[in-house]
Amino acid sequence: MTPILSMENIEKSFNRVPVLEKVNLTLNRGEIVGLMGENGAGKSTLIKILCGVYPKDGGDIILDGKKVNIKDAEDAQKLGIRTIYQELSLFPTMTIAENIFMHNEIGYKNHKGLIMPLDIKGMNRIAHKVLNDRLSVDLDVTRRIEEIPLAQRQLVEIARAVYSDASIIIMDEPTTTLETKEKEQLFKVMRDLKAQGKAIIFISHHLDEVMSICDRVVVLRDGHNALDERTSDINMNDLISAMIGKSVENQYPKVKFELGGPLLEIKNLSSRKKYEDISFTLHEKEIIGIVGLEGCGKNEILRTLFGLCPHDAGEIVYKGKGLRLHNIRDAMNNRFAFLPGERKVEGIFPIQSMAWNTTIASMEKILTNRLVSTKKETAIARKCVEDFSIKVNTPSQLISRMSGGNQQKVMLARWMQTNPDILLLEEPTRGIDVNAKTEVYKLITQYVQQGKGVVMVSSEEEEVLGICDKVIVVRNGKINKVLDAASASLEEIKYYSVNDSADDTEGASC
Amino acid sequence: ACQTSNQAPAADTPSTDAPASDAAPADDAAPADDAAPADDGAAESLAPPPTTKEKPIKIAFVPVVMNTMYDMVISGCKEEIDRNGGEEFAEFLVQAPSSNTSTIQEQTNILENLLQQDVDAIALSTENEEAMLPYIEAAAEKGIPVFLFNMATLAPEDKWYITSVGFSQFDAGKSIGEWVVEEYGDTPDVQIAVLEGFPGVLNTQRLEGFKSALEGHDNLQIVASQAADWTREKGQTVTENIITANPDIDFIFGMYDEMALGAVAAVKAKGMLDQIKIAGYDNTKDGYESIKAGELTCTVDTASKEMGINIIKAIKDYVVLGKEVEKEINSTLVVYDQENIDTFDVENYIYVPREKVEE
Amino acid sequence: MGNQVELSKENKFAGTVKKLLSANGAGVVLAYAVLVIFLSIATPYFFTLDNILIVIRQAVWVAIMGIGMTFIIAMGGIDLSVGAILGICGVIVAALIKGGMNIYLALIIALVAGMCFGFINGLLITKLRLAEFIATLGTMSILRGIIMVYTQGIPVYGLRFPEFQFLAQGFIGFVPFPIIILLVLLGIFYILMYRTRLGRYTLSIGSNEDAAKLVGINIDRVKLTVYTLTGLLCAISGILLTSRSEAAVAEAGNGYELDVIAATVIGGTSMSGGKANLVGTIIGAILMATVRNGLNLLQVSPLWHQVVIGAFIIVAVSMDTLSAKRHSNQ
Amino acid sequence: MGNQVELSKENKFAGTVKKLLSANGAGVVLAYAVLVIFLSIATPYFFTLDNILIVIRQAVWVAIMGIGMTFIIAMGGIDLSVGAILGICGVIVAALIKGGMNIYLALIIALVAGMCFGFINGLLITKLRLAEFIATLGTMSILRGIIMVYTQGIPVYGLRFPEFQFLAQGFIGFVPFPIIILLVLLGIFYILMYRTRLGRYTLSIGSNEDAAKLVGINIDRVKLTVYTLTGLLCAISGILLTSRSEAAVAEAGNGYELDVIAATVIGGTSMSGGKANLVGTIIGAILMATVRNGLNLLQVSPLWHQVVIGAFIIVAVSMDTLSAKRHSNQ
Ligand SMILES: Nc1ncnc2c1ncn2[C@@H]1O[C@H](COP(=O)(O)OP(=O)(O)OP(=O)(O)O)[C@@H](O)[C@H]1O
Ligand SMILES: Nc1ncnc2c1ncn2[C@@H]1O[C@H](COP(=O)(O)OP(=O)(O)OP(=O)(O)O)[C@@H](O)[C@H]1O
Ligand SMILES: [Mg+2]
Ligand SMILES: [Mg+2]
Repeated sequence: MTPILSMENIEKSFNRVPVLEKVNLTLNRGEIVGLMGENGAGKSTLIKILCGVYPKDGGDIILDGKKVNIKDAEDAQKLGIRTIYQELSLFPTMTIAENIFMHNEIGYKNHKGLIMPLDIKGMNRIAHKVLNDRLSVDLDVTRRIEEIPLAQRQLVEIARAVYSDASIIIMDEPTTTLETKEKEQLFKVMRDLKAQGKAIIFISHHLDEVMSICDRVVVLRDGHNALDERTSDINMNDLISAMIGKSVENQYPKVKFELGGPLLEIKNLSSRKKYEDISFTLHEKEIIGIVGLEGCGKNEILRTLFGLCPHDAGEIVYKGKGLRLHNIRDAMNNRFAFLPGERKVEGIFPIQSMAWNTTIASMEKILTNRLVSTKKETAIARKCVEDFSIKVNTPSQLISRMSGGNQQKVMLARWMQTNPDILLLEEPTRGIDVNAKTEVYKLITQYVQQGKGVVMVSSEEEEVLGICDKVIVVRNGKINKVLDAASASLEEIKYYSVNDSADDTEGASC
Repeated sequence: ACQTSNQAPAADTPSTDAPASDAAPADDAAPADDAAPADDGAAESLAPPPTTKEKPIKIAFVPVVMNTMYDMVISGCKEEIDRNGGEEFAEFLVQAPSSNTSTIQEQTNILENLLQQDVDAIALSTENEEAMLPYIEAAAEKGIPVFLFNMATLAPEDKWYITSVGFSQFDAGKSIGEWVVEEYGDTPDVQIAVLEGFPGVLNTQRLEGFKSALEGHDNLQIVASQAADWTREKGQTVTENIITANPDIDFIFGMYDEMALGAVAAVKAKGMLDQIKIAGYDNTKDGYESIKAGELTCTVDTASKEMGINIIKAIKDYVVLGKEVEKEINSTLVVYDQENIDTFDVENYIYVPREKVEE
Repeated sequence: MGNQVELSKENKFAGTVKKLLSANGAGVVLAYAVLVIFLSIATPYFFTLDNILIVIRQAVWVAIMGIGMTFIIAMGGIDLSVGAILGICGVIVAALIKGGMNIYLALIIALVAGMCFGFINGLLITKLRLAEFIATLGTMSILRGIIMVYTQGIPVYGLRFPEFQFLAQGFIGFVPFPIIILLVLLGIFYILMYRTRLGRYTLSIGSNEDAAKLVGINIDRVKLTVYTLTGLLCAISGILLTSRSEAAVAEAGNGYELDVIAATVIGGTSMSGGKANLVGTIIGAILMATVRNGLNLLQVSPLWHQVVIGAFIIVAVSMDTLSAKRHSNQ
Repeated sequence: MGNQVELSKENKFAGTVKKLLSANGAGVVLAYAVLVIFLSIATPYFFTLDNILIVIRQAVWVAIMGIGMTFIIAMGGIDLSVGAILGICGVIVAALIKGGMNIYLALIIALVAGMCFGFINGLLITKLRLAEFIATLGTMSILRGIIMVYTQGIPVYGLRFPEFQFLAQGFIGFVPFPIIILLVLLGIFYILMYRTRLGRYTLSIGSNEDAAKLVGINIDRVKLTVYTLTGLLCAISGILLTSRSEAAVAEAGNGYELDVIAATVIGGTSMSGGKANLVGTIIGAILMATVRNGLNLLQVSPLWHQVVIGAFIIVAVSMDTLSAKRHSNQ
């Protein structure tokens, strides 16, 4: 049987820097292939070539045994290729249903022209059905994207790819913002699609996900093929060493410090409709993780601490003094730092350089006599490149030309530069590869050691358990359970995310 | 790029476009392309007949735009109304387009709105009478007499207006030309530059008039003719450029005082004021003072205030006294230079309340 | 409007008033209501059927171009050349009719010409990748220049043909014919905007152009179509304006671009793209005409008109913003 | 420019020409070069020191406002009121001096007034959250109206005071004083743009406003500052223009907004924000003045001027886009 897709000897370079060198990738009907590699290995570039976003410099793309020439996204779509991009590509002012059916509309007549009358009711109905039946979420499909949280946006993006007649579906890190439950839904959908004979390319930095869902895995390393094996024939260590050339012993280098005094005390904080009666204390040298299902209010709690969401009751006490957080500057003046979850929308300055992006939040560090010193700027940027093992040609490279994971590292570096006393993180390691994650955890650990505190929201329970001291499980806007990370288990987190702790006694008795 | 512009110069020039003033240089020479004198149409006039309305009457005054020149016309109107008894004689409504929009469309809107109200007479100045014909006609049909003023041309089809008050743009341009002929006589090789406004009837007539006077004098040569958009600033810029290309220029005609004053500034900056003579048009207040200061050489007074007085006189005759009026009423044109500038009455620039005169 | 309809499903139980106030473009309705009440009290001439129809008819030219501008602004663009296209199409139809051509043929040629000019805008924007503002500023200047070169500033007049006059001066029953044209166009473009791919793609480009490209929408084609249609609408406006005054003047539609944009934004279409309110645009155009009508009826000194209109634009748009803000803050 | 400096480090070995052609705003240099060569051949009067200085001086007013516009456009905004602020500040300074006030005091008051008008723009944009286009369209209309109301369309003239005349008419050596003012302002604002917080924050906002907010940039403060500074620059232009013609005319600066925006975009500052090219803006302004100078020198019929200028804008901007495209495609 000929493979549905085969990419042969693909080459690509940007500004004469080679990014892909003679890369091969094949894909069969009814197969899920994992595409893995370090940040900047070339994964996104490879699939963007397949989707017509970038032209390739060399090599062939063969679909169903026929060589094809994909000039733009429209071509790719006509050839039955649908993609979930690493950076979300939704239409914020449009409704969920409109997004799901974008460029795939249903009309009363079936023609391709711009003027075809649309069956709006029908599309709303189907959109709801797709989300409900296949992804098990019940959303009002007439809401606009800008009104729904990040994880739901990711689901919409998935639904868009799922609801199409595409024969090849590409998913570039679709799981980064999904909670366990939604991830499982996604995997179920992927298996369904596979059963229908569709082929999927799945990119993720989570080895376990790849090992469990994929039939085969292709590893890229520095733009070369490093491995192409059936998942049943290899183990995680093989994968890791193919990716980075060595093995990682301890993914979570947690060091438990003696906690210092209370740094930040949250007392009975409430915000209408979002969360209520939240109380906890962050100590010096402590890392607190907040987890919970999507929409439980965890992000709003974190954003309140940065002055981004107003709260209408309760108190925030910082270093013994009451704190009023009306806006971001109140928070920043108190040396709070906040890493937003949606990198592309809220994080990067796309047409500015990596150095610029690194130093923008801490400009006083690069000023000499109130004037910007390019020297200082470059020095800081270079140091960050080292510390965070960022892959970039020069600090003057535009950040939008860096890979997703490397952009994320720049975001982290940006905030570490501000020497914050309190670090508020949303999905801190979103899209960062296995190896670099360990580096990041080490940096965070070193940082709290100096008597600072971290509050993070993450959809990765392993990560939370691995590096936090305390895990707060939020459910329906209330603290449902506080767990000690050292003794808690993944199951406990999952359990308290969906069940009220008040039911504990019953639960235990059964 | 991009001229949007609005109000132009005072003299009747509405900016972007050119308006108009009256037409008909009746007597001599072919005027510009279409300044058709409408005299002979009088017989078949479709204008509403003269009336003998009770005072006070309601007069709507619709200029092309609000500017210095129309301001002087308004002064003339008001003074004449004063003479006739002020508010007991007439209520005087001024409605002009605001800038920024096309004056034609705004004026048609204004006319449409006016036809809704009970006015007794409309005094209208417009850049393009042709585009207003349906409204002038509608007014006539409603029995509201329309008095045109300051029109550069009159459409031959226009049988609905009562009279056209103003002056001849062609003659005014010509009078400057005549001044030049007299001044330079047979001096050989006199180089002349012209600062034009935006293209349009107004521009064409002034220029044609000017040129007609130079005809037959081969020593007087127009070596440059460039648009300066009716404004002082452009007048200055364009003059700088013209002098660069024509360093031996002797005479500059700015077809509106503002442009001429721009030319004065440019020439003065070059220190060439004693070499180059500059003529303006309209005798604006600033132009007048520049002549007194010995900088601007001459200008033609277009007697805007007299126009206003003539408008009210015509309205009074037609609407109140029930008399027919001439189809065309022109004010007198005088060219002022250093020699006769002192004879000009500066009261002409401002509104001076007048004593009531008994008829 | 499309959004409003859909929003209403969301909070089915919220009071109608709140819904209205929170909706995109609600400010314009509010501003219009306040203005109408004020003018009705202030002058007896205002609230008569005659005057209302006159005002609407005065708004027609801007409203028709506003339909196109709504598409363009919703797509994240802008078009400064609408007034110039109106002007040149008016001159074209007048010159052809005057030259003895069959009126209907002349109309068709003018409409096609309008589409061509719009198409050229589209080409500059999609093929040369010029910023909309600059591309259309350039065409505005060129077209205005061409009008000048052709007419020498002298109007083309004398178009007293009943069929042609009827277009802008005719009535069907007591309703002026141009208002009927406006309503028909609104109907067609309403469907285009909210019920066809074209509208969706227009909004999607305004909402997130990169994403639109990634999902395979042929952005250039959509932009070309929208600019071409806008050219067509400008041509219609130009023809109507010529028919109204039975003459085509060189400066017709000068400065209209700003009125059209103001009407569109007052109507609730956001300059940042991705949202459109076609009905709002029409109300916005009527609102602007009403302000001018009111200034005339109230005998406000012409010197003050610009001040009032400028202030009015700011107030009308802020009403919208403020009501939207209140909505989003709660 | 900031970007250029950095780019050059990146590919140190690339040839200078290629670098130049690929840089943001290179088109303007190319366009200018072509134009200068053409005019030098076409007319002997063009390439003389005198004429070059005259042209630059003619560009000064637009160039100075262009400095402010570069900040605003780089911030993702637009300002249609620059011409009106210029006009009103000119009237203010003229009226005060005419009224007998000390010249320097009058200058200061006019400058402060310019800043206030800019500040008001900023307030409308930040506090009422109006779209820049609409807010500044409103203030443009209001300010123009106020000028009309105040002057009744009559120029304020007769400002024959040597100190005041010197501002626009004076020379230092053979260099006209306004050119010196322009260079000083360029120097100051160059440093502001590329070397200070304000510049970085301006570009950050233009690049991604949401992200700018989250890194703690006080967006309202930056916008207020930029609009206020632009107001100041317009006031300087207004004062110079008044000094030049020794009179303040009601319609001074009318339509300048479009020239200023065109100069800025021709100079390589992108309308989509995040990039600025101050030097390019100055060259853009000179380019526009050169085209007009050339039209005069070559005795081109006034009817054709608008066509030529419109076409020129399109060509100049496309050169930039095309060279940028070639660069990014490789
Ligand atoms: N548009 C571009 N211009 C220049 N360089 C680019 C561009 N896009 C990507 N690169 C470079 O290509 C390399 C591969 O990037 P790519 O996005 O394919 O990595 P990736 O494997 O998807 O990484 P990640 O896991 O971080 O998403 C990176 O080093 C990046 O700097
Ligand atoms: N967070 C900010 N957001 C916006 N603008 C800022 C911010 N911080 C500084 N600026 C701008 O940069 C200028 C220089 O800042 P800098 O801190 O060097 O000076 P400063 O006199 O200490 O000002 P401040 O005390 O307000 O920070 C400030 O005056 C202000 O205009
Ligand atoms: Mg990637
Ligand atoms: Mg400081």
